[in-house]
Amino acid sequence: MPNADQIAYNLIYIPLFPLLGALFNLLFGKLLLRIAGDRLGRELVHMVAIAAVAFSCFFTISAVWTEMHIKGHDALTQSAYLWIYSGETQIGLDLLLDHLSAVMCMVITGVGLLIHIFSVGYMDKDPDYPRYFAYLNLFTASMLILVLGASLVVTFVGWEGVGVCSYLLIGFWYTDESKASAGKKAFIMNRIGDFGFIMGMLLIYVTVHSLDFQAIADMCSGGVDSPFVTHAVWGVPVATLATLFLFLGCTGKSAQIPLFTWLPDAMAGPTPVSALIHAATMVTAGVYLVVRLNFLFVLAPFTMAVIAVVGAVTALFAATIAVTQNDIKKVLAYSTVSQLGYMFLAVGMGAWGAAIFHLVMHAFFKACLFLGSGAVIEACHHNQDIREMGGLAEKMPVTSKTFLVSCLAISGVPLFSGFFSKDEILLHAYVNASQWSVGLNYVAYVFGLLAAFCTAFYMFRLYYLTFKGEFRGDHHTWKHHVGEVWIMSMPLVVLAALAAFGGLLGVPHVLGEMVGGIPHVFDAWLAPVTDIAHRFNHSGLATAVSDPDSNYFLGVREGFAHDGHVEGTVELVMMAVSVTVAVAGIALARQLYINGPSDAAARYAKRFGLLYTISHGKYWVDTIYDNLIVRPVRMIGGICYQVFDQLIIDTLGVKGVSGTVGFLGNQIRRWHNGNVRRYLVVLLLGVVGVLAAVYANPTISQIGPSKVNPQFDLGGLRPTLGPRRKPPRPAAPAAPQPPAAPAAEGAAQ
Amino acid sequence: MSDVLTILLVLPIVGAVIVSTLPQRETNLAKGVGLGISVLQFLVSLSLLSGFELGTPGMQFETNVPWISELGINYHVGVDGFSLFIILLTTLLTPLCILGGWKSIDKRGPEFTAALLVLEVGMIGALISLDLILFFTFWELMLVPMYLIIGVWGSEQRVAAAVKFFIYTMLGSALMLAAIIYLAVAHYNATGGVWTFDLAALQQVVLTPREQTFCFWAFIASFAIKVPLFPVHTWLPDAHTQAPTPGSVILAGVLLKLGTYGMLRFAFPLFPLAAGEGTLILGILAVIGIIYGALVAYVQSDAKRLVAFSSVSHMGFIVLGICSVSVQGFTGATFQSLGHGLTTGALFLAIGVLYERRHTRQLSEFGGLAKVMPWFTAMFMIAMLGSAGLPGMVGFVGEFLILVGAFAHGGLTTPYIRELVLVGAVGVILGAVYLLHLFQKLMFGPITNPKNEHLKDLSLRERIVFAPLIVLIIGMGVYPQPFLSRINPTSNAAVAEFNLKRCASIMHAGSWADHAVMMSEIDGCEDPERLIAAVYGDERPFPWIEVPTETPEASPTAETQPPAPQPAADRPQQGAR
Amino acid sequence: MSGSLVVFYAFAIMAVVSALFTVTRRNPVVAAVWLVASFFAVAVCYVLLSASFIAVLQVLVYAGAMMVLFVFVIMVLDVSETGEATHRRPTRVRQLGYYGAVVVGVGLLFWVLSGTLARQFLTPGADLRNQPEFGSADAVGRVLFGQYLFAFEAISMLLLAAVIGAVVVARSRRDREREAKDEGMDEATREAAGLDPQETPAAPGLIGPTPAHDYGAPSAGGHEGGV
Amino acid sequence: MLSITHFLALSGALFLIGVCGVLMRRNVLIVLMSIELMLNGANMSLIAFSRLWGNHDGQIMAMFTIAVAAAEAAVGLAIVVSIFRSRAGTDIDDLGLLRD
Repeated sequence: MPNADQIAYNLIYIPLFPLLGALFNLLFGKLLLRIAGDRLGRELVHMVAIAAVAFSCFFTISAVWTEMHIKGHDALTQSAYLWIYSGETQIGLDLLLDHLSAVMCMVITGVGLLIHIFSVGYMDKDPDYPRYFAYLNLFTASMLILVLGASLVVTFVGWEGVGVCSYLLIGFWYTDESKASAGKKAFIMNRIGDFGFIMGMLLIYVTVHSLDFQAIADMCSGGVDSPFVTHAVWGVPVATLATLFLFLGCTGKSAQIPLFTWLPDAMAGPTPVSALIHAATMVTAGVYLVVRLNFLFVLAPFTMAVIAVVGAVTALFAATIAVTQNDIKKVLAYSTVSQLGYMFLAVGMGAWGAAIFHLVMHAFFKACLFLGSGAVIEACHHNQDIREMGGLAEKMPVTSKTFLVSCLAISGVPLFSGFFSKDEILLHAYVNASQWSVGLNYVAYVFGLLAAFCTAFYMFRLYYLTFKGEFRGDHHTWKHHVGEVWIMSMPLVVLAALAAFGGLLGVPHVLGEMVGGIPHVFDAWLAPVTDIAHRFNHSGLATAVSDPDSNYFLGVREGFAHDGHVEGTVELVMMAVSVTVAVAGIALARQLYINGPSDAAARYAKRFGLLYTISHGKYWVDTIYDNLIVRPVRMIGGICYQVFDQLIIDTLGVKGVSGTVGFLGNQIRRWHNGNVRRYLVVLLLGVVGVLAAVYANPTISQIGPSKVNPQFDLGGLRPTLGPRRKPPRPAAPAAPQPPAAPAAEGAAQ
Repeated sequence: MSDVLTILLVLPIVGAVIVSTLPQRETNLAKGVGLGISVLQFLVSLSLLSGFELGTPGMQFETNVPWISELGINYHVGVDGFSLFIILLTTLLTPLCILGGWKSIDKRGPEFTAALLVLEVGMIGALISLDLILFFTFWELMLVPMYLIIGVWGSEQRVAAAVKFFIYTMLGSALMLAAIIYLAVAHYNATGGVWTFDLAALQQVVLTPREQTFCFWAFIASFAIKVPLFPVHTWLPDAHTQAPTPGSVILAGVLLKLGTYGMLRFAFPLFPLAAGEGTLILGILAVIGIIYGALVAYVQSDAKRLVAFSSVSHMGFIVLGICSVSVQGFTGATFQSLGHGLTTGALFLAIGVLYERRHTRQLSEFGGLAKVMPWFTAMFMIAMLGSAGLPGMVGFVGEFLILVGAFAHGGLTTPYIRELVLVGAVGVILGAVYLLHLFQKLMFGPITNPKNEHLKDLSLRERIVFAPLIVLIIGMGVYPQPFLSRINPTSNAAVAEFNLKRCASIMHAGSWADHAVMMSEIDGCEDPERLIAAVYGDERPFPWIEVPTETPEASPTAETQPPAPQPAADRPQQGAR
Repeated sequence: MSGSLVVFYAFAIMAVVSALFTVTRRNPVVAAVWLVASFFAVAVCYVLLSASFIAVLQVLVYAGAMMVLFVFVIMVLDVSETGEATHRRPTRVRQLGYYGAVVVGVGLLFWVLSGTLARQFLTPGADLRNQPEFGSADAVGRVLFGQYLFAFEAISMLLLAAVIGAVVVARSRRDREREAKDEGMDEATREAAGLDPQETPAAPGLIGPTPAHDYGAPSAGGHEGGV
Repeated sequence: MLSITHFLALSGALFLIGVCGVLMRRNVLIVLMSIELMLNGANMSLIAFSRLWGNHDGQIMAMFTIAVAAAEAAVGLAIVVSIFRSRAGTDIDDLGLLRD
């Protein structure tokens, strides 16, 4: 449904090329390896894959360029074809590139390209080389479809597609049962989220009768008077119910409480996959979805509060787990969960721009961290335990430096990207509040600060344990250390640069003004999407604002939604607080781990024994889920099958019926002993029975000469089964004689 | 051109006769002849597709010849959107079955091929019959070859399974026959002495509520067993497990669909009043089936049995779509029938491939097959993902339409359907659970069983069998338009007709008449939906929203919205139904 | 009491009494003779019903042809005195119970029949004054060879078939043995033809019991006697 | 006054006597004769009703009955002869051929 400010553009090429690349490698990859030889084959395979993503990247850039340079147009659209339609349901395969999806596409294709390149080095020796690149390409295509979808259904296509690719890539080394199980777990948890997504779609559909984002936005434009708010399903306003369901989908995809446990397990996949899928792109799809539907979410303040709470709790929760983990990838995984929590905290507070900003920055530094860890793991012969590392900075200078930059970024050290993005989120958390959830903002802020402290601590703990001090692994590994290769270092450098300087895209207003008018480029770019005020027609917003008694309140504070006018001093104080917290975390980590695990660290662990155990045991969430959900489901299935299917229906029902029939049959068979006379007696009794029935039934026995036409006409017989239209018997039949009289007569004869 | 259907019926019979004259030893020759005939049959059936007129809801390729004219029984056949693709699915699956079972069927080949061809006649006949007696004839004709296929070429406990299958299905059809005759007699009485079993003519009879209830459930008894709905499903796992691969494929691919097809074609349109009151029960059973089938599938140790239970789960979705009596629901149900036929057919073929190699179907016997059988794994995965309803594959389109139809439009016919959808959608989760469980047990992990180390990947023959299925699974998911555009008009007409007759039934019931009348004698159904809503309540959420709003200004909703200055506190409650 | 009523009662009683004797006589030959008497009496009743042609037919076919057949068979089989076999009689109690059941059943049947029929057909009958030829061979023949021609032909075929069947069934064992030997039947075919699987030497004659290989030991065990 | 009731009563009596014979006698020959008696009873009814309605259909039916009875007697007696040859008995209780 092209809007006035949208123009058509061939967007399909963006996801098409990775898709074709995936197809090529799936179908011909093995063949190439066999025909062209291993070396050349691999070259061809990854050339195709990388070229596909590069093309896609190129098309994205050109599309964004077009978008920037055609004034008065917010978005590019393309309607590929009508996909699913029936009745009034019309689902087109429509693509939409607006400012939000432009950002996402850039991240996906850009970071994706770098990770593809990195994979060439990382997967060098893998026998399933083509399959790997095919999956990676397929993932890129799906992710692009996800962010380019112009309707919820198309987004769902990508949503599921990335889920499948994630499943395939986590279980890439499928011969290891535990890795395959991790993939399965990820897919099933995502599927639980998909249930929410589907229900959300249905609820939106019944309200709008369309799933186009544009149509939903239009329907929302009534503000609190839109049907989303005024009408309810199951007693809950549609907006609230639909967004809650959609958020369930987001928790699945973005690994939030309660569906986060799959993400740490997902580290079973190859490390570049973890970087691309489980850090930079796929897991942020939930954040993207909420931002994409921000006009709907603001109509549901309850959901917004839930999102903010879940985000804040997840951020802290995961961060506390990450503090004690010893697997380099597990630390990063929990860190990712924690950072995603930040993003949800932001969207829960209505800070859409901040959320996306953090999403992008996170994509840079977390991808860099993961790729760096990948390089380390490769170097340490696939040992991932940081207790057995140390001093690697000496052997891997590039990796250690880029890792350090990313650590500084994620910790929120000033001037690095994370500083800007995280700070913006904390600021919003502090300032934004709806009347619905008074005080929630302060709680969220404190959670965020604590998580920030933990983040700084565990990231530098990781850094020091890995790169500083003495090497603690075995001698052999140290000696045969795999050196750095340019194809793996190059992406690291690029990402580190982005992590270091990307934050300048979003310089806070107060700082920007101080320095001399550096704008918040990112906010300005996203304004058409995130500035929700223009989405609502005037009356709707006016109602909400002018009704002071309303406990219904837009999820975003009116004043903030426009340009974030917070007093400069407040903003500066907040910055100082978060910087202090970050530095404190780094300092503590340095104190304890600069030369490997110190005695002090062990002492602390002992002193806070309970806390340490809980954190180290990851709160036993997996065990709890296993015992509370997985086993009961299996047990119920077993009981259903054993008791219901086998016992009740089959044994009692089917076998019972057949057994009864068999028993009766046997009894009756005893009568059929071939004795003709006995048959005849039964026949006789039957005849008596029938005639007695005739005799006893006045209706039938009335058919006598008085009623029967002597000229018996068989053609006049009419079936008497159904009720007749006009009852053929006009008069009541004559009263039957009492049976005693003929009996006496018969006896007399 | 209109004789295509007759050709479709005659061709397999000719084939069966030719094949059955071959000596018993000539197994391969028989299969070859059967393959040729069935491929020819498929090609002939393609002319249905090319000759099918788009945008017309009614019957096409109609032939109507008197058969037993004293009772008004005609050879009346035709095709519309509901039946077209299931016929094509039948003609497609039959050659694939012969090819797929090339190796596993090694005894009595001529008989087997003949049985398969006769089965094809039965299925196609049932799908194209527009005369109830003709339908019933073909409906019963299907039983015999299937019974033989399970009973003769099945696995260890084949006889018990075959008998169970036979008894279950016979039980249902006996009731259906009674209802058919009852309906014809009612027509006879209502018209004052015209015998007919023609569907279109009987469609004009409006029975009293009690009669409708009796007839509806008699029909449903037959169809529900075939589908199979929840409490009468236990024949299915046994039949599937014991049947040879081609039998399972046909059983899952087409035979089950005839149950839902029967509901769409006969039970619902003929007795809409009873249907309107029975959909709640049907819907509950369907949803129980969705959840139950999935849960039970999860704990199976036999791969084939697992897939069989997954059929119970999937067919529940289809029934739910039919219960919604909406355009989307009907279209979705028909489309999902195709999707389920393709995906489950492919899964059964795949398990057949394994069984051919290892002669076991126990999950514990396998593991790590992805290493030795990569192509097989790929095929299996696509079929599995299609079955799980992944967008871009065939399963999603149908499932989505069913859910949308039921959730948004089902409230007029089925009360509480949104709650049912909510529970049914949980099946989406469970579907992934058991399918991934199956996939992992078979394909992933290390190769623990040394017997699996040298399993051969798909042969050329097997690839040829899988190829069309895989292409369709993906193609129909990506571009379902050719299918939807042919199904939709029929769904539209069917829903309108259903509502019209339901309205007429309500009027008729309101007159306290104690006998059936013809539709033409009832008037006052200009706006059936309004009347139905007035009588039964309209549980569709927001029925007032008619079209998607183009622009806020032009939106019809703006006018129908309640005035703004309501006390804001009770707005949510006010919106509650 | 009109003359026809007298005639009716006389012959009705005769028919019933003869019938009773028929079913109670021990000797089949005697029973057959009583049966003939009953047939004659019934024929008279037919005349009373203006069915003279049928009455003639009754005498000719029933009393004549069929009874001759009966008597002939009885003579051929030479069972006049053997009557009912005496081996393995059921117990007295069970036999009495059986007879009791039959009598009660028949009684009930008679009660029901008479009650129903008597209540419903209390009419004197059609007026045949303008139909003087009713029941004559001419009148019956017109109907028989007009409306019922096809049925008549069918019945003729039936009779023909019955005659052939009777001839086939009643052929002697010796004939069949000879035929079996000529055709060289295998064991299964012999058994199907009602012969011993193994060829029996010196087949018995036409008349008189065979060595009765299965007389004393019935093939299918567990006869429960007459009850 | 002679009415149809008389003939029906006679017909019933003959029929029932026949039934008793069939059920109570064990001699095949007498059972066959009893069957003839039953047929006679039925014939009597047919002819009586033929007279009642004043048309010949009943008589024709009776004729057919006679023909069928003749056929039945012929085949029945042939079977008796055959059985008597193989089993040397006319006691129907010994003829468990219908069993199993």
